[in-house]
Amino acid sequence: MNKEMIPLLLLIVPLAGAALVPLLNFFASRAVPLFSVFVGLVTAVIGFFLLGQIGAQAASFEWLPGVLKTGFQLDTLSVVPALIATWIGFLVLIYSLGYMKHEENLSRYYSLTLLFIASMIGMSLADNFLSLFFFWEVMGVCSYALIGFFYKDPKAASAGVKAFLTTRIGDIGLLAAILTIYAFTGTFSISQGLAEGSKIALPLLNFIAFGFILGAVGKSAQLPLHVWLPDAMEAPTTISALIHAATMVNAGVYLLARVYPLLSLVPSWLVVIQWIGALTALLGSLLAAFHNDLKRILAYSTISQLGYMVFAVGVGGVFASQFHLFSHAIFKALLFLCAGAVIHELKTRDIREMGGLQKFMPVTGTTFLIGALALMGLPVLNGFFSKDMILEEGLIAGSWGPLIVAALAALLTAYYSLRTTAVVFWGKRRTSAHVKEAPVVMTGPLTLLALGSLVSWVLVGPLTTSWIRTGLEAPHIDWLELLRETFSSTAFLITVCVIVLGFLIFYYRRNLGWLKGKIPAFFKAVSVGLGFDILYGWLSQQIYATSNLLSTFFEEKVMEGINRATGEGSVALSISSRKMQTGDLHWNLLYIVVALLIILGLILW
Amino acid sequence: MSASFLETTISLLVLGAVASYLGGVLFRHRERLISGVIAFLALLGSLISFSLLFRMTGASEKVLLFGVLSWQIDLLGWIVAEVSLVLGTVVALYSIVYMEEDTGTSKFFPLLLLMVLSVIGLAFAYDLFNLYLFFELLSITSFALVAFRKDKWEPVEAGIKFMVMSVTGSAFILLGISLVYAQFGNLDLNYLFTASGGASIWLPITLFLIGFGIKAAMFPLHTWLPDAHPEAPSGISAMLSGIIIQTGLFTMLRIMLSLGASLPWGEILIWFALLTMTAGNIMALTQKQLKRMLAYSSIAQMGYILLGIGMGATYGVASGFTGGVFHIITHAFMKGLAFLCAGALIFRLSSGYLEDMRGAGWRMPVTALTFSVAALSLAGVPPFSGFMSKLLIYQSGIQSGTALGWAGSLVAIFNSVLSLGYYLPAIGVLYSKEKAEKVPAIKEVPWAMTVALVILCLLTIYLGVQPDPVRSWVAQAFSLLKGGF
Amino acid sequence: MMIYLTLGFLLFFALLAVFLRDTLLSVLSLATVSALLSIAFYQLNSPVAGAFELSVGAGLITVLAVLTISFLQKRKEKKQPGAALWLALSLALAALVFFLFQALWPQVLADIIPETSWGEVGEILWKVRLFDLLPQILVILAAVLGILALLRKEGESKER
Amino acid sequence: MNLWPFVFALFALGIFCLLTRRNLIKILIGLELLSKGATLALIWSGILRNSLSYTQSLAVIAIAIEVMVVAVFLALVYAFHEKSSSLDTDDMRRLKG
Repeated sequence: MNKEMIPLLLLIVPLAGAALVPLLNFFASRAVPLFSVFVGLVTAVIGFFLLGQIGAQAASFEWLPGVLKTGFQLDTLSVVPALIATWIGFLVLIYSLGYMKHEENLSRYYSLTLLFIASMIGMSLADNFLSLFFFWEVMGVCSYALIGFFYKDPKAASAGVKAFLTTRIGDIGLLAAILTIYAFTGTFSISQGLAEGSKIALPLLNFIAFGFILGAVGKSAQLPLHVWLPDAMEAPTTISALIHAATMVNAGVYLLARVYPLLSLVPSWLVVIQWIGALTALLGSLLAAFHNDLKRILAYSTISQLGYMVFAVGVGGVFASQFHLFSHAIFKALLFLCAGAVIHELKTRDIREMGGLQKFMPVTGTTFLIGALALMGLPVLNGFFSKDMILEEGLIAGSWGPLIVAALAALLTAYYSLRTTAVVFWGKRRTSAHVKEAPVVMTGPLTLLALGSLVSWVLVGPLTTSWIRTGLEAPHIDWLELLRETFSSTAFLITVCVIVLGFLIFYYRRNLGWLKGKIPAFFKAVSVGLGFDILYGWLSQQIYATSNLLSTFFEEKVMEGINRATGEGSVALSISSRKMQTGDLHWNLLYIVVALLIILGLILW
Repeated sequence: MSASFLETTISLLVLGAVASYLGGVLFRHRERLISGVIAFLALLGSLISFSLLFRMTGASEKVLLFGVLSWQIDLLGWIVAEVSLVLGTVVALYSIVYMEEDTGTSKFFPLLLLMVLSVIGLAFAYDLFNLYLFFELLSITSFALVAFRKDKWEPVEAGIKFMVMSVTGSAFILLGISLVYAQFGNLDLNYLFTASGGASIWLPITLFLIGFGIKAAMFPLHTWLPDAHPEAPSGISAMLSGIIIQTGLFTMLRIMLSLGASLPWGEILIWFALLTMTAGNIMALTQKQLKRMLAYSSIAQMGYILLGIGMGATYGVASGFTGGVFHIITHAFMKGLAFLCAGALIFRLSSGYLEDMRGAGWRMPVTALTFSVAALSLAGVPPFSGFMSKLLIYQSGIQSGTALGWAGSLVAIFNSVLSLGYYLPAIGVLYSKEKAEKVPAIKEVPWAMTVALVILCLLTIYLGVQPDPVRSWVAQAFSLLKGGF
Repeated sequence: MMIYLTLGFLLFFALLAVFLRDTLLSVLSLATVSALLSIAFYQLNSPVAGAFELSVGAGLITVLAVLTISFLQKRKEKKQPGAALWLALSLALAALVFFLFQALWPQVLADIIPETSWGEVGEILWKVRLFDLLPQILVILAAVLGILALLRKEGESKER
Repeated sequence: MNLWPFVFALFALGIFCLLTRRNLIKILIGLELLSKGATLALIWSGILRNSLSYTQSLAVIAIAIEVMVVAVFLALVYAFHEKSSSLDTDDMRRLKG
């Protein structure tokens, strides 16, 4: 087989799968899940071959000479997200065998999932902005359709619409940026556009950077467009794991990393990116710390981790951001899938109704703990190295403000990861439901992902080796060096301090009661229940009151307004403008006279 | 050499028209079949001989046909005429089956042949008055064909409306020609191109814009189109929407390029283009009849072509002209396909209302699939051909680097999104789960019709996946132009 | 300046053709317009066009129109309100166009009308404008086919 | 001497007739007036360019075409009358919107 065709094949196989699933549904609807898993497997295997192609020249296809040449860009930056999509997609597909067993409309589910995987591959491998944007949009549509998969549930349907519309704001920014680049460099090609970017005048460059940041902010659920992601948890948990944790939300970070050469020309925007990332990280972890809905905790945690990655791009650590993206995809997918297993058994998402599940679901519990430890960044798990690298980049860049915020977020992360694990899996049992371990098709992927969380950081060597081809700077290190450097850096100290502090807060959460005497009204409440329930209530009420107000306003007034204006408005406009077609011959002839006058006026102007 | 190919083409068409009529009249009980097959064969033959002409076309060259008819052939005209021949051949094949319940088919097919011939004439005639005569030929054949089902009320009504507007436009054109003659004393477009600099020709230009604008369905002049196109037999709808209105625009383009250098006709076209596409799309949104919806969509698509040509003329961006004419080509195939599919549905369902077509896609898979391709392509979804040509048009606006150019492109992009608002529901109706009353009893249309659909569908996909040879021909054709020729 | 008189009459009959309530009479007025136009052509030294206009315009078209009217037996037109306004508007429009035309297009006024003969016109028609012959024949062919199609007998075509 | 006013007057009358008269025969008269205006313009342009024979030959062809158009139009009118028993354009309002 021609090696150049590997990326093309990688794109075509899941696409063809997506197209064949509805057909197959006609003949043998029961074979659909297995067929999809098979397609996923083939994709993953081809993806494996892609690893050897990094840096290779891939087939490119001149679609419209001089206008649009599309092809594949194979460097580490683009291959890693594509591989995450194929492999995690494959695991999620296997997991779906068990998880989605009793749902209806399975062909739609599998078809959209495969289409999503294909578009994620297409997005990250695209070597021109136009196809990037096209796949970006397809991803948005898939996400919208999958969030609203349980469309009979009005909450799910409205969450889908919300996600679609919110991310659309970002897309407009992205499109504007792409078109502006095109207008001034005359090319859609990413590498050429970036290379010629420095020729663009600064004000326009500012505009372009703003457009890209807006696009990334929308897709990666950053402040202030993060509102859609928690709501998107109405999707099946598999989809949350695949789209809203491991792949699609990374697209924004990927985009920022991809256009980093342009962004670095306008340093003021880099500062903005740092602050956006740091604040998002803090907000996400804060909300995650006080929430009781398991999936929403994970969603907020995703938002917070994405904030880290954006922060990393802002301080110039493009490699660190991508490394964290890679680690995060693994452990967050793991956490989501564990959560899915729990929710599947208990039929509830409220963590206060869980507890003591470790005994009944040992595999799920253990793997969840590994995921949580990786999330908080405990040494020798993959999250530790990548997060550490990000903090180190922040130290090097010397941007203290955002860095402190990010460290604070890390502290909260340590706290809430432990809290969630403890509340769900340890302690007393608070449910009477009959609980048993998930089937092997579900625990299998969990084990694999947990293994990944433990050891995936070893891959840092090959990653940095090929990174050089992206044209971005990065240290050239293998895993031994990574170990040594990490454990001897200042950032390591920060990480450790932060984690220990987080541990301490968690461990002594009951002993914090002495504060009660000092601020009785506040901490009387803290002693109740798990200790932080009331704090949660108060804080979340405060935060939610504002954010809810904002989001309600946004959703019901602005979005609804836009929806109305475009939907009903255009229909009303259509009906009224159709009156122009009177059907009367004389009116038609009058239009001729009117046009005559208009053209005379225009010509003689 | 090139003259002999053209002579073959023309004589095949003319003799084919006569033979088709005589054959139909002589074998009365097999009227449709004899007449249709003769017409199809004549079209096929002329298509082949006309395609052979391609190798010989480059920069414009005068040829004398049959020792009398003087034409000037160039690549641009060849492209337009070739499109009309391809579409005409497919339509003839389709109509052999489609017209099975109609009388008078021995007149239908000759008129179709003459219509195709008139497009060839308009593509190559270089003398204004000669152009006018071919334009009249185009008009008269289309009146007769629109009102062909004269046993029903609506086609006749549509025919009368079409005719009154069109004849008014022709009178304007004739007056414009007189004014041009009064000014220059010559009607040769090549001569006019060299002589027209600085002369005040605003009135003839205005009259030409109106006269050809009526045929090209520019916004306030479009009112005949939504009546005439849906009421014509579906094959003719495909011809009208696919190539005839574009020919009106193409003729206008030739004349403007030769005559209008001193006037801002390009900018006028841009303004009218924006109006045309927006009005067409908005009015299509709430249509209940499939063919009427497609007719409004033709108006919108004419807006795109006008926009591209306007951009090319105003700002001198090559991709504007290329995109405009490339959109003529892609639109001919995809809109022709859409109308033929609509015809196939009506053929089985005897109703043109979208409501009655619910779920028909499950019973007529080929028709519905090809219709979906056509509709997606019309909406400008990659990788179909409509996307390619629209992309060129957007590009021209952005390349111009002016506020109007940008605004034009943005409006065009917005319109493309707006148009999804009626194409997607139409596809959705065909594939709906619940079926309309008559749907369960129908089956796929006969093979001659599906072959026609599949040919156009493949062309639509091919031009999307591999737009290049054709697009570069168009670009080359424009680079060869000097004035209108 | 007999030509102005002829054309003045022509305009008068054109007005009649537009305003007469009886369609038969207005068709006859149109025939008069044609006849006057052919006289004007004659005065303008263009006898060939005059002859054609007289035979075809005044003769054939009138015959066709009268035949149609007598077939259809519908002679009275409904009264139109506000006609004066429309007339004023169209004339004002034409006057505007004409004024602009005069103002913006300085032209040579030819007071000497060239002499032409039948032979000369025929020669041009058959030599210089020979390439108009094919489209002309085709237009006639198309018109004949169209009329045949539109006036064909019987047959109910089904909804299509 | 200038005949353009007459040309424009004929056009104005023709358009006026098309805009206001609601009888199909009157519509025909309006179209005819437009054509006659155009023919007159052809002849007059020949006089202006001192090449009357040339424009006469054009006028002859234009008149022939005009007749064909009128014939087709009358056939359409006849077909319409067959369906509606009316020549009134007010009845021609089935197609709209």
